[in-house]
Amino acid sequence: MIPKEKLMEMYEKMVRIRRFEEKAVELFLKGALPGFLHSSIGQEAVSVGACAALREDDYMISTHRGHGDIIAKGARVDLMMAELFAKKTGYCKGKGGSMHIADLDLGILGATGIVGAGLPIINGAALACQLKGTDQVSLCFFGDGASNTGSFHEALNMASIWNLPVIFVCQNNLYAESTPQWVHQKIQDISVRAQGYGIPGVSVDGNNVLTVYRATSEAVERARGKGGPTLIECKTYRWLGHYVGDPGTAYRTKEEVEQWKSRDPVKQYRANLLANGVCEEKDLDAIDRRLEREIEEAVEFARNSPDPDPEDALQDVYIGEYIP
Amino acid sequence: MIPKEKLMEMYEKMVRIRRFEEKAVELFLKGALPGFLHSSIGQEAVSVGACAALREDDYMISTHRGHGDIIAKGARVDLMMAELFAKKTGYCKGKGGSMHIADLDLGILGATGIVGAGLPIINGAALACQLKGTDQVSLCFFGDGASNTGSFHEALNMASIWNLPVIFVCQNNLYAESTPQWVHQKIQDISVRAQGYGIPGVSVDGNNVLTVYRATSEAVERARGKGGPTLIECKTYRWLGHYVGDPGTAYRTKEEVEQWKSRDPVKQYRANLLANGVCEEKDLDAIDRRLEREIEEAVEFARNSPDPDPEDALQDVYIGEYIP
Amino acid sequence: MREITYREALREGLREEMKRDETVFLLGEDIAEFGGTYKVTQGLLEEFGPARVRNTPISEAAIVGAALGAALLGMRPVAEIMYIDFSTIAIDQIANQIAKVRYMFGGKARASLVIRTQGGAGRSSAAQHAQSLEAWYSHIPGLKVVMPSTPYDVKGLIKSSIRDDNPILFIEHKLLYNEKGPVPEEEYLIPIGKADIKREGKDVTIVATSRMVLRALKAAQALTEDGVEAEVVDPRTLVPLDEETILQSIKKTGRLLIVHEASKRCGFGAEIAALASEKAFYDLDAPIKRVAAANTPVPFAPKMESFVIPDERAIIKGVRELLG
Amino acid sequence: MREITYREALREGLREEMKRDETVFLLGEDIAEFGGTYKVTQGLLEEFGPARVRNTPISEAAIVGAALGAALLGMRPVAEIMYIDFSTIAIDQIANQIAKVRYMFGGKARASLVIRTQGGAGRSSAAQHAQSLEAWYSHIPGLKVVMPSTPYDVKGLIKSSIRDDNPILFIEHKLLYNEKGPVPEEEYLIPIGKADIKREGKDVTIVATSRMVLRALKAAQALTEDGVEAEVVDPRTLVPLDEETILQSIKKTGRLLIVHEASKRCGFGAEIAALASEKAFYDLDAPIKRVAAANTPVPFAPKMESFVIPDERAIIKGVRELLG
Ligand SMILES: Cc1ncc(C[n+]2csc(CCOP(=O)(O)OP(=O)(O)O)c2C)c(N)n1
Ligand SMILES: Cc1ncc(C[n+]2csc(CCOP(=O)(O)OP(=O)(O)O)c2C)c(N)n1
Ligand SMILES: [Mg+2]
Ligand SMILES: [Mg+2]
Repeated sequence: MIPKEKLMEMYEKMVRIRRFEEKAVELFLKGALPGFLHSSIGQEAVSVGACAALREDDYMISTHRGHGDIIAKGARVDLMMAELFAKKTGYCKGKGGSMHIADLDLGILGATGIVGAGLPIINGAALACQLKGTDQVSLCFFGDGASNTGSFHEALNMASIWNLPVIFVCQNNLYAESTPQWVHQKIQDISVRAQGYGIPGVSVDGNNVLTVYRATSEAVERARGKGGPTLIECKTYRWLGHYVGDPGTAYRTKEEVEQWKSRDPVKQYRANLLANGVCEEKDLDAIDRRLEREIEEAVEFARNSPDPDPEDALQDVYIGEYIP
Repeated sequence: MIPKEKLMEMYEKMVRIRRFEEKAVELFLKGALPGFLHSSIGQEAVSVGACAALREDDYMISTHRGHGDIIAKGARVDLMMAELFAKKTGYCKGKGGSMHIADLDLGILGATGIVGAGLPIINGAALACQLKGTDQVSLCFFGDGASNTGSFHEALNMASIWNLPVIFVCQNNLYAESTPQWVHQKIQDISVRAQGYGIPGVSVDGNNVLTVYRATSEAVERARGKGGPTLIECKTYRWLGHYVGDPGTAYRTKEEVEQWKSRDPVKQYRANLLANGVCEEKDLDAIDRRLEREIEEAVEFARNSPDPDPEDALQDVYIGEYIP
Repeated sequence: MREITYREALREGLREEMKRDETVFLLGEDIAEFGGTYKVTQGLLEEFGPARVRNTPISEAAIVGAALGAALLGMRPVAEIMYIDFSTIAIDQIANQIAKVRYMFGGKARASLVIRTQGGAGRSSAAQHAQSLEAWYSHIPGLKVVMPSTPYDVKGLIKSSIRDDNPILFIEHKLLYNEKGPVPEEEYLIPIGKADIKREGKDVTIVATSRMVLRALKAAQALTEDGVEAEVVDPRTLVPLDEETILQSIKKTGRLLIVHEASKRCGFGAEIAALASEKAFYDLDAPIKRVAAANTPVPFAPKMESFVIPDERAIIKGVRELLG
Repeated sequence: MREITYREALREGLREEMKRDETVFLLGEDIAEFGGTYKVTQGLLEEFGPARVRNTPISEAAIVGAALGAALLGMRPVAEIMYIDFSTIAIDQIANQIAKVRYMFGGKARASLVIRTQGGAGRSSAAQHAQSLEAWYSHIPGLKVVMPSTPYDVKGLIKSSIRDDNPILFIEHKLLYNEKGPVPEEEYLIPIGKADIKREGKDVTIVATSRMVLRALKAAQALTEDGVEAEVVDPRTLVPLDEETILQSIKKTGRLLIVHEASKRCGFGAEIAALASEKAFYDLDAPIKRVAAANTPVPFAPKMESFVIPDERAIIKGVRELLG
């Protein structure tokens, strides 16, 4: 039995992600945000279900499509929004932007813009915990496209042979940019690749937050108990294009998109909570309203924050002085 | 039924490899050869069994431990020996040495010193044949250690999704340099990795040349018939150290080495030919003697060949002129 | 003459060569239906079909390796690496295999292929999507490096690159694709290894590459108000480098300013400075000056990004210092 | 003072730091029982156990990525890449992740790690095992690059590198391991960023790196017969570079010769030449000269290899030309 508090927290996080992402898209389309933006709308159940299985002192690493993951691990939306706005108060002081948000105090080891590059790094975090003798686990998100990178293979093999406390969570949204899964790999269930490393692998419905939570919890338990790594594939869908600006229509049918939208992970979970009598509609509405405000305030904070000074660009290259 | 001629040719090739390698080791230990030398003694059945399943116009790519593979595909030992001696008459005019022998006319696309790097390249050869509409197939040798490289993964996935006419032949000699297989990967049968790409995979006794031949022939037939790639793991053993100079004792027991030597692929095959009445002892002895001579002549050729001119170093960087 | 964009000119060049030579084919991530992230290959799938316009998995090493294998069999592949930042994943294939096969094999192999990629900052794409790595590739013997700055050049040079028998790294710039310029209807080629004097002048030589050529031209225009006539030399190809044209210009002006977008330390500008200090020492009337990006990763925030990347003002300031 | 080899000095440095700081650990291919291909880590497994002296699969990206992940959690890993030629496989992790995390994350991450590797020619190891790629890494802001030439320097610098809070590429030379030199018994550190004048002189400045320092010293000795007193400056660390010491020396001598083993084009020598042509222009009495490897892959044959790699004669000839 999952305690009510936990159930409600998951709902809250899913809605926080949805609202954050919607707002970010809106702002981007208005030209308020520089750079690119990869929306994770539609994938909330994976981010939240997986991170809900972690402790605050566990580690997580994310991807170019990372806002959802990062919020799920506890990141502050005001500092995130400020980063999207390229402000000095942002998580990365405006140096990283959407693709590189980190909060090491929350165990968020950042996000990388290089597809697949997070997998080798997460092993190091897990190794550090193993060497220090803690029972912390480390989790890595990555996409279906990333599962074809050399990094995926090298990292899963290393994790398996060193029995590292890692959970590899594949967010299979069926596309790598414009390339459908069947064009980039012959297998359907990415979890079968686990067999090549002698580790457990499982494929689950990535639009059901509780399913993801349960699968991840099992993997976390195994990892904490020195049982080694697990590969979890969560089948899900991104509603929008690869990045804001790509309508996502050149390579997907309207029907496909609509069909997946009808399986909205947030709505489904809301219905589930009500159907199971976990709470009442008004409780959820209250959360919705609170988050609406929270996101507005985050935008406010971001807008009112100062830009970085141009010369700040020369800081943080090294610990110590800039090397001219 | 394999025709006698073919059976005898396989024997001849195995002995050619064995004699070539023994001679090379001897010469290296005497200080006659520059660079390093990776001996393939003990692995003859893989090289010969796999290449015997190919046509002359099929393609093959090899590794740092490539002499056996290259001889099996038909390379001339005199030009090889001259290359080992760094002579102008060598396969690579003394520019490549032991690790980089190629003979494009024989479909030998060379050997690479970077572990795993041959796998992506073989796909390109296979793709070229596919695009040209020929029925040629392409074969890539690599080691157990190489099966942990990112290149292995990217290449097998690409071959599978493009249905390329490729045969991936893993020479699992149980060690990657000093590292035993169980230290570098958790799985025992490397062929299980084929499942991660939705292609056939098989593990066979790599010390039995006919077993390797049959497994490869099946894969070749599939590839020629547009049935796509196959992963074949051949379990074998290198008798000597990783390179000449490494006694190979720091990480292996004497017993293990002796046990594998008792399963000498050349001796076993010889016994097999005699037991099955394919030929008589004297036929094989005649081959042995002929090859002894051939190798001596190769050494002679190499020794009597001129060194390259120092300035030759500036040629062959480009097609066209050296760019200073 | 008609004016078209850099993107269109490039696409025309690709299309013409694909029509002209059946062995030319394209491979890369999202280049087919999607037309590539920067839409260079849009429409080519429809025209040439999926065999010759190939979407790949996210497997840069496998992409480039496949190009090499195909080239060894006589094809002329054009591989696209979406961002030069991702070429890091294929760099073993590029620098250790492609650049070296011909040499290692003693002049027998032909690695006639083009790797198209794009670099540069200015879109707030942050540290992993905005690098300028041309100096790396220029350091590796066996490669040629082409870096066109105008629609006219990009078309003429892509055509020559595809026909060249040597491997070529062809570096576009993400902010040049929309730039327009005159491009003849009739066919033309631009020789690899010939610099272009984009503007004649007598007071100072500005050697600039890629997008910086445009900025140098604007700066040169602005400098006329000081009565300064700057000569702007665009090497167009870094390897081979047209030393003659650069040295002649220095002879005329006595002053050298080098502008590029890569980090200053060990950028290509260092090579040009070295060239001048070796071969034009007695022609120089003042110290050489490099105007290049700061030695920092590329920051996300537009204000910081424009601070680290050279702009017209920095070029003008540099020239004034040189003349001062 | 006692004399020990470069290899022993390096091992002592590693051992002392491992004793001093529990967070220091080693990982790499064949570094445990085998002691590393060049035997640097021999005996450390026995002393520190398999948790801190870790054999890895052949997975360079995973090795370096794991080092980064562990460093983010406060460890101080020392990763060994067997040959700098293989660093190409990890270069996304090195250049895009390790070098940039701190910056991208707005100064929050600490990537305190050392990547030990070795380069250089002279053993007939051919094109893929003999490169000198220091210029590549020096081009990437966020990394420090250390290249020690003597037993004394290698020990003092490995200790400082391990203690440095920034990521360091530590480049050894395969032909220096057996070189002997004085090394104090008592502990000492060498600051990162401080050049060493290996020989004082007044007629010409020779800036040389790694093994070329030894050759420059021999050349300087031979030049005394011409009555020429050459000053030999060893930068020891390329990033940060001790510009002051180099510029002071040029001020004294008025002449600059640069010697390195990397290919000349875009080698680190270009950066030193550029530095001098920018900041020491008025101190120079003659053109700058670079003595570096030819722009070819490294050939196998000893005669060709010694032709392309600078030797004493080339250095002496260079100096005579400069003075002539
Ligand atoms: C190594 C590398 N290659 C290519 C890209 C360009 N790119 C960015 S995201 C992406 C698709 C990633 O697909 P997937 O892993 O499925 O993640 P998703 O975007 O679907 O979340 C690509 C090709 C990149 N960032 N890094
Ligand atoms: C990418 C890369 N990493 C490391 C090496 C060094 N090295 C050469 S051979 C070898 C072991 C290869 O093992 P395996 O693939 O099993 O082939 P085997 O030597 O057993 O034939 C290693 C580590 C290399 N050449 N390339
Ligand atoms: Mg995806
Ligand atoms: Mg092996």
